[in-house]
Amino acid sequence: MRARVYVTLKPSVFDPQGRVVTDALTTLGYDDVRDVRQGKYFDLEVAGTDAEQVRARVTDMASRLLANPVIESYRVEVLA
Amino acid sequence: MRARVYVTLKPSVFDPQGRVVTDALTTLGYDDVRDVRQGKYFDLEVAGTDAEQVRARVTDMASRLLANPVIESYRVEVLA
Amino acid sequence: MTVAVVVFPGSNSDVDAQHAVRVAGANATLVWHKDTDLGDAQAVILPGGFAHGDYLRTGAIARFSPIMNAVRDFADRGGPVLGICNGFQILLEAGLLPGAMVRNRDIKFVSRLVPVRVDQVDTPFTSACRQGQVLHLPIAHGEGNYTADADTMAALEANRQVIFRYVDADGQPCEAGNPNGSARNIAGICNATRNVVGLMPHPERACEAALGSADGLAVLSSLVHGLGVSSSR
Amino acid sequence: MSVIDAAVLERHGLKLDEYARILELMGREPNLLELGLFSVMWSEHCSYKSSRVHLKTLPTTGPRVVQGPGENAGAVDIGDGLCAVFKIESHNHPSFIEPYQGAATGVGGIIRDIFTMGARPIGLLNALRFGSLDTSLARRIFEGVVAGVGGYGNSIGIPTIGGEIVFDAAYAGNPLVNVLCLGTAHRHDIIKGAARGVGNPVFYVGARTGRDGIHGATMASAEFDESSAEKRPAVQVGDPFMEKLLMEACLEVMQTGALVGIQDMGAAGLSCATSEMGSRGGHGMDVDVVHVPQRETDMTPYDIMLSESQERMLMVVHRGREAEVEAVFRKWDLHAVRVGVVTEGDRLRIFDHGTLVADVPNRALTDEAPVYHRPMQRPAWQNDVQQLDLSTLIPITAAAAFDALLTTPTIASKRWAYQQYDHSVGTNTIAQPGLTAAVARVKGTPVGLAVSVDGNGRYAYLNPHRGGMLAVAEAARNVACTGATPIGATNNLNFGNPERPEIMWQFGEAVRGIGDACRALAVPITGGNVSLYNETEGQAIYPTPVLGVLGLLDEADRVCTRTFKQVGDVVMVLGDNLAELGGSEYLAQLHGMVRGDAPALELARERALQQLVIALIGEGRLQSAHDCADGGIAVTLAECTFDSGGIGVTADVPAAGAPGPFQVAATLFGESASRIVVSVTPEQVDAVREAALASGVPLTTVGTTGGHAITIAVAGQPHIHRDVAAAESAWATAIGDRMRRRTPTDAGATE
Ligand SMILES: Nc1ncnc2c1ncn2[C@@H]1O[C@H](COP(=O)(O)OP(=O)(O)O)[C@@H](O)[C@H]1O
Ligand SMILES: [Mg+2]
Repeated sequence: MRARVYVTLKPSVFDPQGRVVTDALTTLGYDDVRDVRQGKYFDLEVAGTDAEQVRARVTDMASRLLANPVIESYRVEVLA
Repeated sequence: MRARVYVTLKPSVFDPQGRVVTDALTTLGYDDVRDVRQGKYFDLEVAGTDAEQVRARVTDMASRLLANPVIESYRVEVLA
Repeated sequence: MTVAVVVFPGSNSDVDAQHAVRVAGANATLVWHKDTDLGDAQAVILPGGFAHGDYLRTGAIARFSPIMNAVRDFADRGGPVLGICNGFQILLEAGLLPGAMVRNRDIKFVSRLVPVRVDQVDTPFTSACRQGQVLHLPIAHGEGNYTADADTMAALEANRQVIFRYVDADGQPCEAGNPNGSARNIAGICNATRNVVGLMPHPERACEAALGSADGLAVLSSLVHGLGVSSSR
Repeated sequence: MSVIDAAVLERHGLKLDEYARILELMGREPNLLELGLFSVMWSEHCSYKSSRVHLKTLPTTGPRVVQGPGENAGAVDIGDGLCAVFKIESHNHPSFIEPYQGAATGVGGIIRDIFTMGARPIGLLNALRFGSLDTSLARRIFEGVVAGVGGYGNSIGIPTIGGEIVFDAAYAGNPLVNVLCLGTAHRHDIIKGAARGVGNPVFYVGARTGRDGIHGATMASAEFDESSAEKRPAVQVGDPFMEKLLMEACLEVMQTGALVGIQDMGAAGLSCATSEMGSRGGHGMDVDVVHVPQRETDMTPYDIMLSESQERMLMVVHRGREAEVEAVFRKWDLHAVRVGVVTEGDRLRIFDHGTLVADVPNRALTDEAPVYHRPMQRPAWQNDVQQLDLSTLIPITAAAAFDALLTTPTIASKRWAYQQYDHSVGTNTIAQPGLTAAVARVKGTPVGLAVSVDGNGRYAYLNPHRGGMLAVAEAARNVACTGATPIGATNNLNFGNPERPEIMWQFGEAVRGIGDACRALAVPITGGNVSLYNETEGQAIYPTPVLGVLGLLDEADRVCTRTFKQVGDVVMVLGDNLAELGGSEYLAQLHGMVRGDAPALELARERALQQLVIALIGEGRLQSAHDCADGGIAVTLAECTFDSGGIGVTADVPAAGAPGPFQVAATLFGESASRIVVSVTPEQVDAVREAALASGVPLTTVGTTGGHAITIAVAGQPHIHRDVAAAESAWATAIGDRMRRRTPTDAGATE
């Protein structure tokens, strides 16, 4: 099955990449851009057929490795 | 309005990060993971109320700045 | 005395740390990350580099290395542990130090000699320094922008856990002297029991005048002399 | 029915007569895979078919040469049983297509060349050329290339310790990215890329093979045009972490003595590694592609053999010692797999699941590749462009020219770039970047290695022979200014389309110049790289030979730098000021003119100058030494005050050249070669003067250090008076300021 994990910096954490992108967009003339935040995601190909089992498993991976709970939050999606 | 741009490496392009994450998950005992590919996304806060206009605008930003067309592809979502 | 320098896949300052410990007058042995014990080491260094390529997050994968259990036990028993640059990042991911790193303010890698002020001298790695002493140390990192939530930050300050701060030419921890956007100009911190220290600058690269600065020797000498055992070299 | 028609040949970049020759060598028609092997191996990039006859004329021997051209890198003896192993390599075309990855994989490639020889890399240098920084395209490429050079080198932990960067519209559509790697090895540990011993297994290790860069080698040999857009997916992504593991594992495995030979898979990938190792060792090789680790599904033998995936190595192992090799790689979480065997004879045989799919004499791919004596023709415009008539130009005050030159990106501090490079890792970097040529100490010995990369494309355009000589002279002079004696050189020849007789003439002349200078200065060439077809839409770059000269410093920590050390020292110029404005930065930047002849160069005088400076530094008589090059004596004096902690200078330079409205400019900004600005304590003045006299080197005392200003007069007339701090800050921040000033057409800024 395929699953996706979204990882984002918590709102309280400064996002240097988002900031640099915002600035770059503004200088490019996109002055309608108020704010940009950058996140990442992981597309996983996982063995198994039970969506709930895969979700539990991937959530485990996300909490242990893929995201750093000190500064990031995550969300798991099972795609089928 | 809010829009999101997903940026992924084109399928033929090597993703060293995805490989290392796959290996790390395997070492941690998640041997049901076959493959991982990493992508990034940008959450944009854009002035404007017309979804189609915002989409056009963000698509423009994506093709010019947010994605590197040589190795990446992108997808735009307007969230409302 | 012997210092264990842990080698992770992708460490690149392991040999430099070993060399610097020897310059400071002690022994250093390299310990492979898959090993499970630290031998008779009296101190541990987690060196700089790009463990596992820093691909997921700096230090994220390295914290799971088998040796980290031994490092944690060692730290819990009060043993001195120093994380330099990537080593600091690993200590953060492992939860041995509070907080986290994000990308440098301008997202660029920064490599240069910077003034760093020693704010606390009651750690095994600063005991030979003077309070307020300014050391000139190289930094070389893309992700040295230290961050922590407000409570953590308050606790760090209250418990005098901020050990090193970036300063400007006049010794002030101001914006102009901050090379990476780090909160409160933090360059290095310690844990609550003060035996685990992490810092982004590289003292081990500044232990000989020929390299442009010998100020880093103060950090390594603190360790070597603090433990009261001197050279076999 | 043949599958090979004109269209297939064209797609493979093969000419009809080349195909005729393939038929002859094969004795039959090749299949598509075999044609693919010829295509990549006979490309300009791999075969050097246009350049070979010229490169043969270069001096490559000397008492210190341990390994000359022909192996993965050159090596010279540095005493104590040690060698310095070094080579330069270009990644120009890939860096235009994808600046970050192009530059990063260029760094990765040259690092592999060094550790493949059994040497531990200790330093990187980069020579870069971009279009004008006033264009957003150049800024984007510059930003990406610098990030890529740093991204790879920093991660793997090899310090980037020097380089040079030039900005000129001539490189707008075709940037140059040349990277030099320096390593050290015990002489008896040097290992070569040859396959020997029938029955010895052939191992593959490193990254899995994908469809990256297929036809990369042929792409690097073709001009850019609209259709190169289609080749874009052929970009390779570097994995410095993999390379770090490979490097450590390979260096460890070499210590076991179980290896017969090793070669990295760079351009032309597996095709190149298998055929070159075979032909060097005088053996054949059987390889079955089924064993090759693959990243993608449904890869054909053609894909696998031609892929240019990065971070891969091919090794021949002593039979019976496979387990030792496998164990070392396993320790580093790498998987060495047996893909073939060394055979009797001379054939490279490729199998797919046991079925023979290609069978080619490996020498046909390597030594027997075509060699061309391409026609050469001095361009019709050459005489005209060498004529310099200043009478139409409007004079500019020296002070205004001085200010402008200090902030022109080619002259301004390269701090913005090298602050993104880790230069302190390894604890061998003696001088901070920007202060001298790069200097790395060799731990365990007192010695240091000094390296400089230099080459002035404008000079080579105006006078290719002299441009070649000047590149050698400048690089060697920069090395001499540290106190080191030049002992070897590597070169990167960046030129346009060799099928054009004018370009070929530039090439031949430049190589002749390099050879002349290397002989005169006793620096043998131990390796190098040729990059041709550097043109966009028919517009060639300046012919750009880049020389990397390596010098040996007896005592690393006695390195001499460019900066003034204290107030009250006497400032002298060694060498003659011939007031030459031809090809100068002054003319180009302030008058928009690229004309005249390149500066004159008398090799005997150059050699005497370098030997003098090396001797004086060795005797501890100089406080500072700085080569006088871009921007002339005025800029050189200013640079001596920068990074000195604000020590100024008061100088009075004798007027040089013909009187007239441009005499002051020619005196202050002319770029005569063979000059070095030194500072000397008053006590040493007599000794220095006597030594100069004895070696026949002209010496002019021009001033003293002190104060907080740069004050320069010509023949007693004051012309420049600038506060050191203000001038230094303008010089130091000029590039960063331009990078921040983005225009609405900019792109970039993602990782
Ligand atoms: N791309 C670069 N990477 C690292 N160092 C650089 C780079 N470009 C220039 N430098 C450093 O800046 C200094 C000045 O270089 P350059 O202008 O070529 O002067 P010169 O040829 O007179 O030494 C040298 O120390 C050089 O190593
Ligand atoms: Mg130069």
